[in-house]
Amino acid sequence: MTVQLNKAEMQHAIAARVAQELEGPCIVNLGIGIPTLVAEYMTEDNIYLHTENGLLGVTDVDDEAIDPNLVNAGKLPVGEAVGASFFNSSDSFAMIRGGHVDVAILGALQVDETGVIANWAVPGKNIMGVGGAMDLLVGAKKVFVTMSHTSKDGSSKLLKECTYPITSTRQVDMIFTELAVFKVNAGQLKLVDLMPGATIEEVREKTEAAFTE
Amino acid sequence: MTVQLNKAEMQHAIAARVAQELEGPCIVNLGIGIPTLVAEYMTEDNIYLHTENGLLGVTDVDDEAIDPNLVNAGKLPVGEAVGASFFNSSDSFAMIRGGHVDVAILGALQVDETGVIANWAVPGKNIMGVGGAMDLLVGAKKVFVTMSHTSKDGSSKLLKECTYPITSTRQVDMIFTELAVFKVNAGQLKLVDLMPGATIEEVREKTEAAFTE
Amino acid sequence: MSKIQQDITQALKCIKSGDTVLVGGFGLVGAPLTLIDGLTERDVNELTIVSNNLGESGKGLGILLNQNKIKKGIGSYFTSNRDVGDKYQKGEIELELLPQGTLAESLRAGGAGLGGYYTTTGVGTDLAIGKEEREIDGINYILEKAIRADVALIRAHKADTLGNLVYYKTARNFNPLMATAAKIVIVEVDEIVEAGELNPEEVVTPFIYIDTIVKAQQVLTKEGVVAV
Amino acid sequence: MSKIQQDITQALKCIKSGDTVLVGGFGLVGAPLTLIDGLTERDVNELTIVSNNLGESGKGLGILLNQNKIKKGIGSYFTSNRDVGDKYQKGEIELELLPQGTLAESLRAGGAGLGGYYTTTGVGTDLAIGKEEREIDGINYILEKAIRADVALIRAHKADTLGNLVYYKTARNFNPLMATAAKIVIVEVDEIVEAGELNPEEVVTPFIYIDTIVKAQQVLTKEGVVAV
Repeated sequence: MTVQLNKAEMQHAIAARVAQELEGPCIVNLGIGIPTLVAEYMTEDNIYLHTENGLLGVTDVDDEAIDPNLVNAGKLPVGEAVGASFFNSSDSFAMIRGGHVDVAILGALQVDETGVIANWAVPGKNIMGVGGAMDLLVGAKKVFVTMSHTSKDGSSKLLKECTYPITSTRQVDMIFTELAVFKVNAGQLKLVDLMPGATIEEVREKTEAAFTE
Repeated sequence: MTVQLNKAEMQHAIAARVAQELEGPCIVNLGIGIPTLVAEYMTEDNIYLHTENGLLGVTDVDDEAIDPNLVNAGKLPVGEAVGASFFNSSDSFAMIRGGHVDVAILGALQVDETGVIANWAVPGKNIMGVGGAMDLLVGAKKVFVTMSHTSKDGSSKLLKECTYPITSTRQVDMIFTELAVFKVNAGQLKLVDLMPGATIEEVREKTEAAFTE
Repeated sequence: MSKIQQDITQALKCIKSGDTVLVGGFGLVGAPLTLIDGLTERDVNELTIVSNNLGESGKGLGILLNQNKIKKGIGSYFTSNRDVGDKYQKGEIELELLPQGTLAESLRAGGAGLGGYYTTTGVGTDLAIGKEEREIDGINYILEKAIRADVALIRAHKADTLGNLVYYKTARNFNPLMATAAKIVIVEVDEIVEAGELNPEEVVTPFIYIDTIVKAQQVLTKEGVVAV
Repeated sequence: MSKIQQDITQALKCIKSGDTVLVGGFGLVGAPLTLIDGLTERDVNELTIVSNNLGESGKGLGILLNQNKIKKGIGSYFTSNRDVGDKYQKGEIELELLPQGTLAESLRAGGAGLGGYYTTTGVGTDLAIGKEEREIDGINYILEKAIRADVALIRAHKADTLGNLVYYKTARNFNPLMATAAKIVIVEVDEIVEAGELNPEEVVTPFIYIDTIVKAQQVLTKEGVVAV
């Protein structure tokens, strides 16, 4: 029987698994949510974090050192690494769009079976925020997606086709959920790893998208 | 009888006359040649000089203080004013094109009777350099042109139409020669001043372009 | 004539009803809190506000929103203020949502005298609807237009008396771009120093862009926004 | 792996025949003199060189020109080297002349992942021939394309060991732009310092852009170029 993880544990398990795929030297941009947790599990010391609000060299910060004017894209307090630099928003997105960020790790609402994601809008709700998601998707050399495998109602978030508005026509490179890890090759999902406690049957059952094993 | 000035004296006379038209606070970009001399005659202390190779706050420099890495667009050594700033070439031309430079003072090969100038190429010769001339013409709020009234062969440089390739379709604001000062209003030249020693007859004789007096 | 202005109301006098106003900041970080506060006290409306966010509910630009002074918002992330969504549903505000990088780049293009530019961001998405698509050297781009405004309200760390600016950490964000893209630029700073005190190599915004300098009267701290 | 390379030839090994190479500098000011010198010793040809000038007669890029290694030059002011004109007349080199601001902006666009942009510069002139003209909000613009390259050779004042760069006075010019617009970027500097020694607020080129750092062996002085 599968050990049931609570939500936070699941998120940490995903983040830890993503961290294994990061090999330095590289520049990584972390989205809001699970991606932010990845920083806690990175072991190599030549991975540098970029945040699109204008800092290369993001680190953790101790509570007593919090500076309200030093935040990440999620508006959470951060610190600055040795060798960090600050820049304006257009220079920051020039880095992203120009292909100078190696990996973007993003959350998603849905992924289709070609690796296209939807992560910025829900039909019927006001379309109110997109932030840097579209820029990261077109610009980062690799895009990793983290998300829970299913919605609250149990339906798969890996779909034949996204029903929410897509964020980019670009196919992501890897998808990480609490059940499985997929690589996207030539527009096809390939299961490359089962997460601890998950079974292939469970993944098959909870995945609408076609994938190879 | 007109006192005959030598070439250098003529150039200085033109530069001194241009300087009278500059009223601070303003940002001025000086082209190569006669325009560079204008700096010697500026009396107001809130006129700041911009050079397109990346410096706002250009000043004269004493021989002993010459720094080979501190030059103007003519590659001549300059100094830096109190409150100066350095920037890269795209930021510098963003200032120019974006309308943030008040006055550009340029040399010209020809001016037509609507105030359009030619100053970057001579037909039949290799077209080899344009530099910042086209950017300054489209971007500066006002453009002043300085030149000798006639070519070496005595022919007018104020023409009905330019025979050399134009630098921009934009009409300049004022034209300064060793004989006269013209303003351009609604695409028509108006003589606003005679230079010392010049007569209206001489200006008429040496000016092919139509102008009002 | 000095650019330094003690009176916030006087500094903001140039803003008229119907104006397009750029407002710096990423959330509260780097936002010109004093100037925004001053703007809420001015009797102007029908404003188009260009800012990454429209404040938070009842805070900053959120007050201006609730005063019904904003006709249109242009930004990348209005989610931070739920009132924006409510007003939008009621048809009380127009919104133009842009990817954050496009917002930044369009402001830069505006300041740099460009008409527009071709970007990959947004191609094939709902945010590209109505925008020209074009292939250049085998890559698909969409055309985005430059943004220019009547007035910019920005925040910097230090100004010298001429108006040269330096910023502080991630409070830099959109401020240097907005400084270039408006006819009149008003900056709020922590500190005003003499001309010559800022290193010419380190000036981020040359004084050429700045019209009016005010001292910040409201500052973001760990404990939130406080008056100084 | 350290980005610092002692051996100039080794640093330049990545350049192949047929490559497009960006070369920083405004005349000799801010030009990577050591790297240019190294390039003249490499057996590569059919190069496209993007640089404001192609050196002076028999100096810097002028040597490369006389070695017939340059297939095409893209720049704004070739007048400084009369050999360029001679070669052009003989049909031995292609030239693309761009306004200086357009050269700078196209490099920035290349680094920023843009396809092109609409500029007012050059509208209605011979340099607009063959370029798309377009009216946007009542103003005429022409379309200019982004420039991207295989390799950039640039010069900075200081690098830290990570590759963060600061520049010196007007030797900055095109260098920070070229740093963003090539697949491989090699920088030549006066001084290499430890990471952490450059103030994060003052870094002009973040290390993300830099692949290889070499110490300058040739420096521009009042007396001309000297070996150090």
